[in-house]
Parts: sequence; C-alpha cells; structure tokens
Amino acid sequence: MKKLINDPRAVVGETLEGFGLAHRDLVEVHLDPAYITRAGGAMPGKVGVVSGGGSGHEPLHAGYVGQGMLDAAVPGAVFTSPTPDQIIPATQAANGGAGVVHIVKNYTGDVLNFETAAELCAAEGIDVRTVLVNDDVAVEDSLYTAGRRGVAGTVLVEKMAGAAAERGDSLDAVEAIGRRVVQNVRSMGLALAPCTVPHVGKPSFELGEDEIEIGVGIHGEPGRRRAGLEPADALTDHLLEPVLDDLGLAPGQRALLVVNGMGGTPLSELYIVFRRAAQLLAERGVAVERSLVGNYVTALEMQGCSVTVLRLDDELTELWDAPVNTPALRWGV
Amino acid sequence: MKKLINDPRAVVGETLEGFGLAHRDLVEVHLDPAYITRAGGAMPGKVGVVSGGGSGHEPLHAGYVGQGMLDAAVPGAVFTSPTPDQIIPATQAANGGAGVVHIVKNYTGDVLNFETAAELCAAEGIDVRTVLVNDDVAVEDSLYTAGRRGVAGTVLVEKMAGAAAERGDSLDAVEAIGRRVVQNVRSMGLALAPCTVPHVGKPSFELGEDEIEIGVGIHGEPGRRRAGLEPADALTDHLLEPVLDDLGLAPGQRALLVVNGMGGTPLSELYIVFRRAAQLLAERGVAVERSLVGNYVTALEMQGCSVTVLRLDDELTELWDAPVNTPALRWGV
Amino acid sequence: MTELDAAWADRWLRECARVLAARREELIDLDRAIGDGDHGENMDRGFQAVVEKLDEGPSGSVAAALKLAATMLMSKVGGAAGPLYGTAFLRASVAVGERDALDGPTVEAMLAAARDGVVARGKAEPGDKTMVDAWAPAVDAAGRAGDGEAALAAAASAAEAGALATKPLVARKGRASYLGERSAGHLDPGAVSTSYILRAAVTAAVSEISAGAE
Amino acid sequence: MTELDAAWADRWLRECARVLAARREELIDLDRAIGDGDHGENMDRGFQAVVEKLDEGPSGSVAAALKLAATMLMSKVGGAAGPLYGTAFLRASVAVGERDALDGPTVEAMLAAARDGVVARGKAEPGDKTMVDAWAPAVDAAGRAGDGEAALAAAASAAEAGALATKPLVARKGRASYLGERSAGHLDPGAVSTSYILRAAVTAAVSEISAGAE
Ligand SMILES: Nc1ncnc2c1ncn2[C@@H]1O[C@H](COP(=O)(O)OP(=O)(O)O)[C@@H](O)[C@H]1O
Ligand SMILES: Nc1ncnc2c1ncn2[C@@H]1O[C@H](COP(=O)(O)OP(=O)(O)O)[C@@H](O)[C@H]1O
Ligand SMILES: [Mg+2]
Ligand SMILES: [Mg+2]
Ligand SMILES: [Mg+2]
Ligand SMILES: [Mg+2]
Repeated sequence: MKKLINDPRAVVGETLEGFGLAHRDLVEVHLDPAYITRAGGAMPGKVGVVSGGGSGHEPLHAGYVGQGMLDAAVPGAVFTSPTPDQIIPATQAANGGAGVVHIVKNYTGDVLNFETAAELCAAEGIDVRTVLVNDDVAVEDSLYTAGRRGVAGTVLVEKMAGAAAERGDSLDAVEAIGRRVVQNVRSMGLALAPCTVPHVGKPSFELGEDEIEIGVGIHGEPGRRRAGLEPADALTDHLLEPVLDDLGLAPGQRALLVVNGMGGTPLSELYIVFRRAAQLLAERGVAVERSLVGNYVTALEMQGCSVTVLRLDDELTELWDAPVNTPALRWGV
Repeated sequence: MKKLINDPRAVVGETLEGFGLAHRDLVEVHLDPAYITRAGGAMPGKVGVVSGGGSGHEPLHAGYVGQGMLDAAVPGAVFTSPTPDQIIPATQAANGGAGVVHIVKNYTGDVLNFETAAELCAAEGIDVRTVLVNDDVAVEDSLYTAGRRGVAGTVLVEKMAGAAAERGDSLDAVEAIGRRVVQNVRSMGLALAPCTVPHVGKPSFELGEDEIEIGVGIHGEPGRRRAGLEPADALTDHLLEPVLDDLGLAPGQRALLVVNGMGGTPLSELYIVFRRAAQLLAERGVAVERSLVGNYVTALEMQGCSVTVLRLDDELTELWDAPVNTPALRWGV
Repeated sequence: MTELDAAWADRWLRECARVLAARREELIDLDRAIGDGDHGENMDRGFQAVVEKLDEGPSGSVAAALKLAATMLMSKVGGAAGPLYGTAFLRASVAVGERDALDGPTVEAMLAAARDGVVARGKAEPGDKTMVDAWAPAVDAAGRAGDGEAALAAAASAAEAGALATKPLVARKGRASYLGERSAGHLDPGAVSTSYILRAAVTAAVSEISAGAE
Repeated sequence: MTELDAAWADRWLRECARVLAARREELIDLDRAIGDGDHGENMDRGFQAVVEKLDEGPSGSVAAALKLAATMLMSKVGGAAGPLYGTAFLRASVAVGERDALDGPTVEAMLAAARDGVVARGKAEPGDKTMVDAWAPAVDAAGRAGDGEAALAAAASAAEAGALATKPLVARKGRASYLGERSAGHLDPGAVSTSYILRAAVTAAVSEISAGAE
C-alpha cells in the first residue's frame, strides 16, 4: 500500500487538520469528537443542514460546508458511518432555533447512527428531519434489500437543501426540497480499479487486466456485476441508460448532468464520458441545462466514474444557481 | 491499459468536445486546429493572456480560460507541446489590440513552438510577450541543462497575469506581473505511481512496491532520484525544504501555499501533506495567507503531489483575490 | 465453577477485545468479500475503547459492564455494527438489572434482550444473512441449557453454527444485500463477530485467570 | 544510379514515414527512458501527415518536397522535435534552391543547412546528447564523400554512429537534461530518429521501386 499518509489510523484526523488549515475562512474543524461547522456558527432563525458519512469520499461532506450549503458535516472513519456522539454536537452547532435537516445516504450504518442521534437531539428539543438519499440505480430497490444506496446525487441534495435553507425556507420546506431532489435524481457508477482503505492495507476487490465493476458503490464494495472493459462511449451508455429509464426522463424535460470521478481518474476521461452522456441526452430530447464534471463524491483513489442525472424544474434550477461558498463548490459569491 | 477512453488517438479531441459541452457558458472550443477561447471573444483594449502546453495536465490550461484568467488555451497532444498552427489563431483570438502575453512552461518543445508562433504573430503586427515559467526546484538551473521546468506554479502565473490584464493593465505591466510571480514561486513534486499515456499504452516508468520518484515532473518523466516510501510528513519536508531554501523565504514573509495532486491521489492525502507543509511554514515564521489544495496541474492518473510556495506581497494578494470565473477556478463572481 | 458476576463481565469484555483484535484481519477479509472491508477494524477499534474505559476501574456490576460496552461501542464503532451491538449491549444491560450474578434463565434473558435490540434496530429476520443469524439460535440454545455457564456455552456453539450457516445465504439486509446473488458463498462478518463475542463470554467464565490477567 | 530528384525526395519522405511507423515503439521506449515517451508517436504522426499531403500529388521539386515536410512536421509533431525537424527541413529546402537534382556538394549543403537550422533553434552543441550528435557527423561525412548517393550513404552511416555514441553521454539539452547523470546509459531518441531519416534518404535512392511503390 502506497499512500501519502503517516499512520493509517490517523488519516481522518490529519486530513481534517489540513482541511481546517486550508479553509480557515470558511469552516471550523472540531477534532474530538470530529465534526466540521461553517465558520461563524449557527445562524439564528435559519434551518440547519447537516450531512455526514464515512470518510474517504472527499470532498464529500466537509468540502460542502459553507454559505448556501451545509452548516455542519460529520466524518466517520474511512468508509464507516460516524457515530451519534459526533452527529449530536454537529446538529446542536447547526441549530439556529429553526430545526435541522439531516441528509443521510441510505446505508444501514448511516441510517442507524443518524437515527440514534436524531432521537437524542429530539429529546433535547431540536426538531430534526431526515432526508434519505438513495439515488443509485445499480441496486435493486426491493423489500429484500436495504434499499438503494446514496451516491453522488447527495451533492445535489446538499446544494439545493442548503440553498433553500439559506434563502430562509422553513424546516418543512427545506425537508421538502431535499425530498424533491431525491425523487428526481438517479446515479450509477463503475470502477476500473479498486481502492485501498488505509487501515485495511489491501485493495477492496480484485479486477483482471480487462475487467471492470459495473454498478460499483462508493465504499470500495464490489459492484453489481463484473464486465469486460469497453470503449468509454459504450460504458457511458451502460451507466446512463438505466439512470434515464429509472428516472423516466421524457423528451422536452431539462436535466442537470453530473459526471463524477471516483478519485483516481483523470479529469480528461471524465470529459470524454460527459461528451457521450450529453450526446445521449440530446438524442433523447433532454436539454442538459446545468452540469458538473469532476471529483465530487469519491472512493479514495478508486478509478472509475459515476453518472448522475437530476430532472430540473425552475425552482431546483434557481436553488442550484444560488450562491454557494464552500471549499469544494463555489459560485455566485 | 485501463482507461475511460474510446480511441487513444482521439483522447484530446473528445476531451475538448466534452469540455466545451460542459462549460458552454464560459468557453468556446475550436477543434481543428485545437484551441479554447473565452466565451465572447477578445475584449477590445484588454491585454490577451494565452497559455498552452501538452494535454494530460487537466484542468491546466483549458480549465483556466475565462474571466480574470486566460483568454485562450492551446492543448497539444498528450504531454506534447502544441504547434504554431494552433498557437497562432489562439493568439489572434485573444488579441484585443493591446497585445498578448504567452505564458509558457519552460520545456524545449513548448518554448520552440511558442517562439515560432510569436514570431509569426509579430510579423502580423501583434505585440507578443513571453513569460517563461520555471518553478521546479527539482531540476538544477545551470548552463548545462535546459533550465528548470515549469510545473504547478503556472496556475499562479496564469491567475495573476490574468487578473492584471482584467483590471486593465498595459502589456508591459501584465508581462511584469507574470515575471514577478515567476521570480517568487517555487515547486517540487513526487510520484508514488506513474501514469500511462494513452497512445503509449504502458506506464511512463516503473516503481517498486516501496519506491517513489522524488522531483518528478508533470509529464510522467522520471524524477531526479528514486527513494524509499516514507511517512507523508517526511515526504512533505523533502519537497518543501528545497522549495523554501531556493525561494529564500524569510520569517515574517507571507506565502501562498499550493498542494497539488498529480491526478490519481485522493484529496484526503493532499490535505495531510498540506497540514505538514503549513506546520513547517509556521515553524519558519512564514504566514500562509492564501492556499489551494487539489488537482490543478496533473499528469493523467499519476499518484503523487507537488508543493508550491509563492512569496506574496500586497499586489499579488490582490491579484489572487480578484474575481475569477473559469471551469476550474472560481471565486468573487 | 465461576460466578457470572461483575468480574466475569469485565473479563468477558476484555476477552472480546483480545479475540477481535486477533480476528481483525479475518473479519476485514470477510467484509471485503461482501461488504466494504471495515468490520474487523470497526470491532477492534470499539473494543479497544471498551478496554481503555475498563482500565479506569472495574465496572462494579454486570449491568454496568454491559452498559459501558454499549456506550463505547455506540460511540466508537460506527457503521452498521456500532448501533446494532450498542443496542444489543444496552438492552442486555437493562435485562440483567441489579443482579449480582447470572444463572441460566438470566443468561437467556440477557441474550434474548440483545437479540431483540438487534432486531428492533436492524429489522432483519433470521435468514437475511446478518448477525441475527448468530444471535437467534444462541438465544434458543441458551433457553434449553442448564446453569449460566452451560447456557453461555450452548449459546456460543449455536452462534458458531448459525454464523457458518450464513455462507450459502443471499443477503437481504445491510451492505451485502447490494450484491444480490453474489453475496452467496461467503460468511456474514457480523454473524461471525457475534459468535466470537459469545465464545468470549464462555472463555471468560471458564478461564478466570488467563482472561483476567490481560 | 538514381537521380536525387523530385521523385527521389518524395520517395525519401514516404520511406521516412514507413520507417518511423515501424520504429514507433522503439522510439517511444527510448524516450520513456530519459524523456516523456512521446517521440515515436510524434514522429509517426508527423510523417503520416507528410504522406497524406504527398498523396494529394507529387511535390514537383526537391525544394518543394522538403518544404512540404517542414510545414507538416512543424504543424503536426509538436514537442521539441517538431520545430527542430521543421526548421531543419525548411533550411534544407532553401539550401537546395531551384536545383532539379542533387550532387555530392549539394547533398552536403542541404544537410549542413539542416544541421544549422537545428542548432539555431535548439542551441545544442555536439556532445549535448541531442539530435545534433547525429546531424553534425552526418554533415562532416557527406563532405568527405563523392557523388550525391555516396554523400547520403556516408551521412547515414555517420549519423548512425553518432546516434549510438550518445549512449554514455549526460544530456545537457532537452527534457533528458532534467535527469542529470541518470540520462547516461541510454540512446538519445532524437539522434536515433535522425539516423533513420538519413538512412531513409539512402533507401529511397538505391531502391527506387520498393520505396516508391508504397
Ligand atoms: N439490518 C441489519 N440487521 C442486523 N445486522 C445487520 C444489519 N445490517 C448489517 N448488519 C450486520 O452488520 C455487519 C456489517 O458491519 P460493519 O461492516 O461494521 O458495518 P457496515 O456494513 O456499515 O460497513 C454485517 O455483516 C451484518 O451482520
Ligand atoms: N535543444 C535541443 N537541440 C537539439 N535537439 C534537441 C533539443 N532538445 C531536444 N532535442 C531532441 O528532441 C528529442 C526529443 O523529441 P520529442 O520527444 O519529440 O520532444 P519532447 O522532448 O518535447 O517530448 C531529443 O531526443 C533530442 O534529440
Ligand atoms: Mg462500513
Ligand atoms: Mg513531449
Ligand atoms: Mg463493513
Ligand atoms: Mg519526448
């Protein structure tokens, strides 16, 4: 295992220290327990927006703390959901008296830990709502699974719920925006090469010379199926078609298209994928009105990408365009 | 070779197509010959700022085209400098009548091709100045080499020269700002794992399980020496100390610190490096007043990082803070 | 015969820490196959924290020991296992109440409470390829055994058998469920760690000295 | 004996394209060792473009052929080699002037002009481990030979020897110079490609049919 780290067990803490030093103007980093808050603290009367999950997905979630997005983020160990003793102070810090929305990716661990924290916060008088993100169409949504996973769509939920909170929406309204984004967003990913969790020290899965994992998650977990390597255009189609079918995106509708890198893939390759995805959407009569290309929800140094499509309406577009000033997403300010 | 590409020879063109589709609001992509201009074209009376070089360093250079930075970028084949027949129309497109500054990384190929283009543009009546970037302290600057290479410091030159041009500085002044940045910026990099140029199909160099390349460039070329893997803090010191010594940064001076990813390294590792770099600068009595952490000048999927330090003064700080609105760098707008 | 008292409970937790540290890699590999590879690290980190807490002083009662474990696991493990084991130990602590030492029926009640806690939180049923597949047969077996120690031994053996029986199953809960049919052919890491935790209870009961000496 | 005329010049360029395509991998590997691995691809891309241009119709004169090569190499090769070879062919074209065919002295003049072009652009001296180490001895050898064909043959052999002699050198120009002492022990890719280009000139002269048939 070759990594730019010191002690595998210190990775999360040292990352946070560096993050805090690099973004002093935007965020405040708390180390024990670990959570990140927007510089300046809770804004009285504003709904707080908090998210969190395992580390290793940087810039998710800490990179999205700041004006117009998250009030606090809670990082767990690498690929391991955070614990209630972190989520609770983060929620308290984000509460400006108008309640807090938890944005939680749909993994058993995240759900259980945020649930526990929410119960304890409620007992303290904080009105906590939970928006579960489950955009990954690679996983069947059936009674017989833990449901769909939350992946790159999470960034869109955080951005738009954050923008709604920033413009002064009520707790009900921010929660509703979050759910509306979830209802209208779908994703699917693939990996060309696995990643190595620092404290594990070996690759999360093994792939042959010409093998890829289709439907891979963002935790280095194996995907839905193993397949042969194909040209980028064909691979893009394999990701995008299930996304569009599941979303039922009709001709004439408008979309936000995200091509997200898993961490170890060059930006140039993401643009090649974006090119094909935009072509396919054009063929289907869908207008790509907003887009994002880059490493937004990663799995350490995994090589691969995911494609996310959100059905846009006027309000969501406005919330997307609203000013945001975070370490990883910034415009309009 | 596992890549998200179609045809190895089509990588640059398809990347540009995707890039153009993703950033229609900011840039215009020209395909044959290949160059990228700021949307809206040349601004009358404004000095044009143009840069370029081999592809594979994304987001450099095309990602920095836009308000407050470059007017045009010229991408060569992967890791190969562009040719005059691309540089000339890019220069013409960037010329608003006040002349054009070429920002060129100091590689024989880039220097020769930009030189030829500049001569031909001059013959056409365009006043072209060249700012050579040579920030890499890993390479000896002696009469017996081609001089130092230009690496991640290039982004700072592009940002500050671009900001000077945007505020209406004269050609002389923009050129002078570019040179001032070059005089005050130093970098050094290392690689944990090589990259593979698409049309080559094999790794640019081979490294053992515990080996790294110290002083690596951004073209997958071997570095200055091979060394054993060490903890991130020690590696950071190996990069930063030569940078600081060469720059002669004195206690009480102010710095802009960049920890740049080579393309395949997780953001978390870059923050761990940033943490140590900031500590070391603090120990030396230098105030880190501005910073940048992320993939800004890459070498495809190479794993590794570089550290760049710029000595700040009031004017350079102001130029850094000035609004910029490009695909890869955006603030203040 | 050893009393299943406060000292035993502390030894149990220390023995858990020892075994889970030793089994760290194995649990990581089981979780890499059908999950995200962190279960071994999660359990190791959690029980190390339990031991650090115990090192500040004996917990004083079985219920206090179980509660201490619940709190530490909840705050240090994270993932799915943290809240599940946290709830299990918390419910077990409540079930034990103020008893100084456990006999057969209270062992059964303790384990049943733990199982119910896991089910309440995770909503998994037997056969879903989760730790419930170790807890459920353990409770049943404890109910059929005699004294406390026998109940623990029966529970541990049944948990082991239950864990082994997860191999052919297709996961329907937790991260492994995302793999669908591909989850078959692998042991469930949480079921295996449950069997280690229950075996540790037996070890702590039979070998007062070796386990207590650590 | 073949005339070193316009048809020969076209055959030379086509033979360059054939040889450099065949040597693509080899030149890539030489450049990977002490550079960035693109030299084989650059030269192949450049001369394919030259051939595409030639396919539009014969160039008509030696000077026109050399100028065509200069223009295409300049606009398609990029890197260091593009402007260097571009300038070399451009200067060579000027040196040849309106001559219909070359004899010994004009071959020498053409090669000298090419060498001077490379030196003017790249400022390298013999011994710097660059393509100059192939061009310079080639010019000297051509001067000592007899007729045009002999001059070409002498030049090609000298360029080959010059290229081989770059192996122990430490590079002082171009990308390889960044490696310092580590550049010793490898052939310079540009010197090797120069030797292929000069050998192609000989092949085009001696084997009118095989090279011309492509
Ligand atoms: N809904 C559930 N009910 C019971 N046990 C579960 C459930 N979900 C997961 N588990 C258990 O948790 C184990 C995984 O724990 P761990 O790897 O620590 O967490 P994570 O899955 O979040 O990475 C599984 O092997 C399984 O036994
Ligand atoms: N200053 C120079 N003078 C003469 N030849 C040079 C000079 N710099 C580089 N070269 C030649 O160019 C060759 C490398 O060409 P190429 O790999 O195509 O370009 P790049 O170095 O830009 O990748 C070297 O092997 C060397 O022969
Ligand atoms: Mg996990
Ligand atoms: Mg090159
Ligand atoms: Mg796990
Ligand atoms: Mg080269």
